[in-house]
Amino acid sequence: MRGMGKVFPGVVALDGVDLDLYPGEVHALVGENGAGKSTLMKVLSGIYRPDAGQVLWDGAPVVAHSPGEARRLGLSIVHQEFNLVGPLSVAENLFLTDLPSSGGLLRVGEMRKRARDLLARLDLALDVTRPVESLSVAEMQLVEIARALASDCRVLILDEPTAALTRAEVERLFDVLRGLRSRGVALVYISHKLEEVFALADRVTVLRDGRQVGSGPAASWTREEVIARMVGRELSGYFPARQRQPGPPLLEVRDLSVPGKLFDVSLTLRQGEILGVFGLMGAGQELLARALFGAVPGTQGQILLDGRPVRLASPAAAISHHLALVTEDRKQEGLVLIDDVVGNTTLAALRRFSPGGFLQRRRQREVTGRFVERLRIRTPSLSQEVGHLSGGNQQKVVLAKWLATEPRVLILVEPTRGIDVGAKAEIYQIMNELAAQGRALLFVSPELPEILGLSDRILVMAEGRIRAELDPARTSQEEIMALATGVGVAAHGGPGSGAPAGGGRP
Amino acid sequence: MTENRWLGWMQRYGMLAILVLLCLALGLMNERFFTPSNLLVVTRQATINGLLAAGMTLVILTGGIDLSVGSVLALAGAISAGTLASTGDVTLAVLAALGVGALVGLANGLLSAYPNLPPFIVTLASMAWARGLTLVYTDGRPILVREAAYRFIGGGYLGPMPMPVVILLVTYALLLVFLTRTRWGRLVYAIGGNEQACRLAGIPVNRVKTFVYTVSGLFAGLTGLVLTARLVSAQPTAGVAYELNAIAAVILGGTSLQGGRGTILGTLVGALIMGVLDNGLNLMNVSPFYQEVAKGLVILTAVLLDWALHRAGSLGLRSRAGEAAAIAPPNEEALSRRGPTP
Amino acid sequence: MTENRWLGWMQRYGMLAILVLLCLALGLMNERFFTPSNLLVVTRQATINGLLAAGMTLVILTGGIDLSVGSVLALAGAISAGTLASTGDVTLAVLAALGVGALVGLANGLLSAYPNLPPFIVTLASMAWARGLTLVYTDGRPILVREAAYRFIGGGYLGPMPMPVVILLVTYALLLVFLTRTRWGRLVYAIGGNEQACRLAGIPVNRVKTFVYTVSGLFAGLTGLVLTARLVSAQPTAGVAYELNAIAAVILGGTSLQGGRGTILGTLVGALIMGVLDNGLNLMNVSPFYQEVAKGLVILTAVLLDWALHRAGSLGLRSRAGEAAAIAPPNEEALSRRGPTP
Amino acid sequence: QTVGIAVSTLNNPFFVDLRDGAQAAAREAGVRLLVSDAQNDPNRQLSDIENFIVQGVDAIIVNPTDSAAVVPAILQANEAGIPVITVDRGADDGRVVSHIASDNVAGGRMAGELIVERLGGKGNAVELVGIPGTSAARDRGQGFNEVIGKNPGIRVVARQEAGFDRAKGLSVMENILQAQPRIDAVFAHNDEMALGALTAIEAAGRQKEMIVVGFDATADAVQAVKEGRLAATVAQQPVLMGELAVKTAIAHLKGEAVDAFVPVPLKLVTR
Ligand SMILES: Nc1ncnc2c1ncn2[C@@H]1O[C@H](COP(=O)(O)OP(=O)(O)OP(=O)(O)O)[C@@H](O)[C@H]1O
Ligand SMILES: Nc1ncnc2c1ncn2[C@@H]1O[C@H](COP(=O)(O)OP(=O)(O)OP(=O)(O)O)[C@@H](O)[C@H]1O
Ligand SMILES: O[C@@H]1[C@H](O)[C@H](O)CO[C@H]1O
Ligand SMILES: [Mg+2]
Ligand SMILES: [Mg+2]
Repeated sequence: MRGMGKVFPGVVALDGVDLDLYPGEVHALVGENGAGKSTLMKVLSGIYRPDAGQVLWDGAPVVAHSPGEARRLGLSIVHQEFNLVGPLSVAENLFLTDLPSSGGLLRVGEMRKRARDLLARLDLALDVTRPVESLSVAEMQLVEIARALASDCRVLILDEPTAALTRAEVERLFDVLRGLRSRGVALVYISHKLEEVFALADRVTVLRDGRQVGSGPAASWTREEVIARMVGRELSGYFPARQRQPGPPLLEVRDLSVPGKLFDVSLTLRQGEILGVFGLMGAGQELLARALFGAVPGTQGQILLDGRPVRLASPAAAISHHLALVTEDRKQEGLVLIDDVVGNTTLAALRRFSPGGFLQRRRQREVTGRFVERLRIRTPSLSQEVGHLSGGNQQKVVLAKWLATEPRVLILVEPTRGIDVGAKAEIYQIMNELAAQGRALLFVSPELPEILGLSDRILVMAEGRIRAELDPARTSQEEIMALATGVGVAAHGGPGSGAPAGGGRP
Repeated sequence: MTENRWLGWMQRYGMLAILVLLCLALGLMNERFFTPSNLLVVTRQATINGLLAAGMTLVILTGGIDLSVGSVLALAGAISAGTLASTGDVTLAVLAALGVGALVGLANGLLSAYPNLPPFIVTLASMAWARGLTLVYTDGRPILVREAAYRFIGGGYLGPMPMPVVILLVTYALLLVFLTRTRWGRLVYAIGGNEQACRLAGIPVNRVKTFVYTVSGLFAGLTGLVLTARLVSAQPTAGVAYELNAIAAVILGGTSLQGGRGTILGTLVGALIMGVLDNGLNLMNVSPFYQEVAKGLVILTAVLLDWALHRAGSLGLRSRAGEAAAIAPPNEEALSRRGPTP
Repeated sequence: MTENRWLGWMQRYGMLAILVLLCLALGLMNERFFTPSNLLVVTRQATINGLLAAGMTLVILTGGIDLSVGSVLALAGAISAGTLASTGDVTLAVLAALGVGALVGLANGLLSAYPNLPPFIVTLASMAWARGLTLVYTDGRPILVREAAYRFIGGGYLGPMPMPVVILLVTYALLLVFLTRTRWGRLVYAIGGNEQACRLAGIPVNRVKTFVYTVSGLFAGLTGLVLTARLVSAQPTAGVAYELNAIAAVILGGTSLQGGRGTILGTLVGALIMGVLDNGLNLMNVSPFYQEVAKGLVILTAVLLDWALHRAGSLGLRSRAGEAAAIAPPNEEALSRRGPTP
Repeated sequence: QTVGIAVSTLNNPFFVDLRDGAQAAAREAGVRLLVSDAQNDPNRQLSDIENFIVQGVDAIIVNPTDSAAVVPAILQANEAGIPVITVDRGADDGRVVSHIASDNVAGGRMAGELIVERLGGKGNAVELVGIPGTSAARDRGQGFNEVIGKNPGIRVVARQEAGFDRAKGLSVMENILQAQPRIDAVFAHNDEMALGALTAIEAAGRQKEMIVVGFDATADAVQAVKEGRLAATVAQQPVLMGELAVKTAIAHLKGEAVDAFVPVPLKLVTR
């Protein structure tokens, strides 16, 4: 790609970017949220028409670039946002482009078999006749990836494929990707998880503000150098130092159950505390979060707030008790994509902005403006439709929406999903501040480092139950994984085998 | 377990159960309801709505709508009868009906797909101009049909089966295969489920959309043919307001107006419920003014019952197996259970 | 820059531009079109559709639909006229119209929100039963209105302005404030944009939904009042098929049937386009058969023009500033530009 | 004994009167009367009559939505051996015991002649047309235009559709009033449109300028004629039609001979 340029109203998304992809090489693309990574890949795959620049394929310029043309050339892409058809089955989604058929008639048996084989490559045993909408986010993510693997491609682009995956799944995915690399496929890998980048990539290109600010062999760079190029400054202290003194219990949960899914979960959340919850895919940690928030009908059990029993029968009730839930799936459950930044940021707290029912639009904009600054949300204006923001910036808007409600108990499910390192540090900082103000945070994440780095205590879940409660200072990633997979250790908070994996790491 | 299975069945076939219930109730209230001749009459009467609703199902599955079917029916019937009157050629007349229908449908499809105009407006416009053309063509007068071969399409029998019923069953059988077993059939669902994703997957979205409107038009033409043959005359005012009944049958049958979810057999059940209701109210000699009231209330009861069945089902299952679709409104749940998965 | 600005304007106010164009064309073809008295006549005629479309806008913004408005109009008008006939109390008669409308709307809303039944079916059922009740109540005959105070609502003037026009303007002004300046107004958009997210944000989705149907019913009642006063009699057949016209005005005005996007002033423009078209065709004495044809074609031309304007706009921008959502259907783009942002 | 009456529509006072007449006669004779309403849809009417046949009624009275489209229904009744009587509109084919009606074409002529006479053979007329494609609109228009055609002094300056509907009659007439500086007479295919037009004319203050003639002689219209606002309305006597239809059916069932055509005279209602 030569001199790629792309402008959206109010934003220069790409400004003269060059990118070379070679067979048998993994090329990592990194940069802050809104740096233009996804845009570059959408231009490459024919979705956006570039305003400047040229795509060369085997040295020859590509004319009439379109998604169809890109596919014909042998390009596959896993988009950052899911592009699955909810009501259709897993198998049908996998082969949507070329449903196996003879004379127009579907070959259902063959399709299902090929689907199972394809999923097996990712170690995923799913009923391929299930509608995709019934899958968990992680399963959807894997189906998206499998779909890109369905066709024999020469170039495979993965735009944050692991945002919703846990480590085991990521490892499996990497095996598959390394296999493709050795078969001469050119890979583009976009991720905010720099460990992954260094584990996989041969070459790294850094984008900042739509410009290429560095490109070279992965081995020649350190993590810090990459970050410095991305954010254009030094980042000090990744996880903020923990100096909290958790206060009295704020939220007590007794025997919370969702029949068949969640069993007798009891926990205590103290003022000024961050409680980390970890579990593998489907272990129920997200369901727990939703159930606490009154979003799961049929939930049984007792919840006490400040020692008094409360009934959280609906999200509205939970919110009125100053709970907030940052959901996992921003597109479906987090945002009104066709509304603007102001509308989304103030949605859950709209009452505060409308005494007597009339909106105080100036205050709405002021407060939104403050969040945009504080969370460094990159948007051309406060009136931009959030659907047009980059994925990471959308995630920040979700966070802003809940912070605007000034919650006492903040439940966060994968709040840093798709967020760049710089912004992650800020979010960690904010979480820390919130805790310091005496609020309580329940923090669900599939990323062990951040769980270990932020939490005061860690709950490990498996099969809908709490398996263990651990002290982050005295445990390790290995121990947590073992507890979560149910291998080996069964005891309670056993002594960690590795070194403490505390805060302060860059 | 048996209870569980029963509930599962009810959820999947809720509207069918309601149809059966409705029939039983009518049978109890009027001994003539279950006579074979009456059942044939009901089915034949449901044919018109059933055929329009069949094409409408495809359109709605893609997330669109076709308001023009009633007018297209009239235009196709008129031109068909006109062709017959001037040429005496039955084959030509049949082709004329189908051709006119498909053509108007094609126009609807092209306009809804390529410039991506709102189908509601495009087909509302067609509803107006096709009705106008019908009036111009017929000069506002019915066109009589004399040929016995043509009349046979509406009034004849194949064995014990009235021709319209035969046509209805063949149509639904074809569509069933199309929707569940063919590539384009699945694409119809896919486009309704997530058009954007389909475009990204390189699916010929515009062609599929054009296709479904063409099919809807074709079926409207076919319906015009059957109706003209049944009435032995083409009526310039035929089919007024039929579009709403067709859409109602589709939705009663469990297809979502958002697209992506629904079944063709559901539509058949929906059309039969509406037909049975009309017939039953007539048989019981409900006064015409109260018939409208009764019809509204019965339709409401049907969807409420269906909803209650699903709810009972999901609650029952929940306490047992623990399904808990959190915040999702109960109805979405209901719909997803009738998903298109083959 | 100027060109750019012009295009931006056209995109935002495309349908308004088309309305102006249509008026200019009609003015050229008939010198009487632009007389003040004719313009008042047009506006007064657009009132009926405009009022129904106003309530419909709220419903459609939440992603719903209300097919019952025509029947509710008739029922409210009949009961209002009946109340007047039996009590002679104009205030009571006015309240009766509004109350009946709001009540039916409330029923629609409760059923669409709480058990989350498909609004298409719920309001289709109401369309049937409300019409039935109207026929029962009136025994199929018009009810005369004698009181001058009541007639004033339909036939009177406030200064130079006909009362219906005054009512129309007040209604739209209120709705404009409601939709752009109040919390619930924003929620109407938000629910249409993403209902699921709203539920999780603790928004009283069901109450807002119930509210919009109630408002739609209330406006249908108001329309019934105005129409009855204007016709100095309540007609049992009043409002048949008005729902389609109301929906058409809403969509012509740029509101998306998917919900979440649209403006109330757009609806006013939509209703005016339809009113001007009817008036113009009458003025030019187009033969009745051809009128339907003309109406269909003009509506089609309008949406095509609107689309072309947006496209030209986005092409212009693209070659200059570079917008190019190749994959996004052009219309979505177009719609997004008319977003709910006040 | 059971008699079924299939009415074309009950959304119109004219047919409600017709039904009332039939019901009164049936009550008097102690006969059970089933009523169906086709809502102007010929297909629905065919279903209605099929349903009557299934129920085994002894006689069927049809007020056809359309003379051609009613034929298959009548043939089915013939096959089932059930006697058929048509009322208001005839049937193009099939065996019918008796036809009871007044002549719509003649009614249109009466209206035309009245207008010619009142205008002294010279002036501008407006015709408000009923739902296009219905027989009433067709026949009344035909009769009216026959007469006007023979009187070159009278020009039809506007011929517009108003759907047999009062609201539409009002707005269409408002528009025509804008377009036409001089109108001497208005003929509406039914009273609903005539009354709607009258409201528009009076609101425009142009009631002195023109006369309005309607059709049907509904209660409202007759009242308006009495008040001198409506020049005339052509009365079809629907109540009488309904009564005669039931009486004829009963007579036939008793084995009495009945006339094949029972004309119901038209009356011009004027002040
Ligand atoms: N369709 C669009 N309309 C308007 N602006 C857009 C559109 N798509 C992207 N942008 C803007 O272009 C810039 C680059 O966005 P892009 O999605 O490429 O970022 P990214 O590097 O992928 O970020 P992230 O890490 O958050 O995914 C952002 O400022 C974004 O707001
Ligand atoms: N709203 C819901 N309705 C029905 N079942 C649900 C719902 N939410 C979760 N579940 C089910 O509960 C189980 C636990 O789900 P949960 O989403 O908590 O898993 P998770 O650990 O967050 O998984 P992932 O990492 O894949 O997101 C899964 O089997 C899931 O299918
Ligand atoms: O004959 C009837 C009436 O006269 C009515 O006014 C309109 O419909 C016609 O068919
Ligand atoms: Mg991105
Ligand atoms: Mg999860």
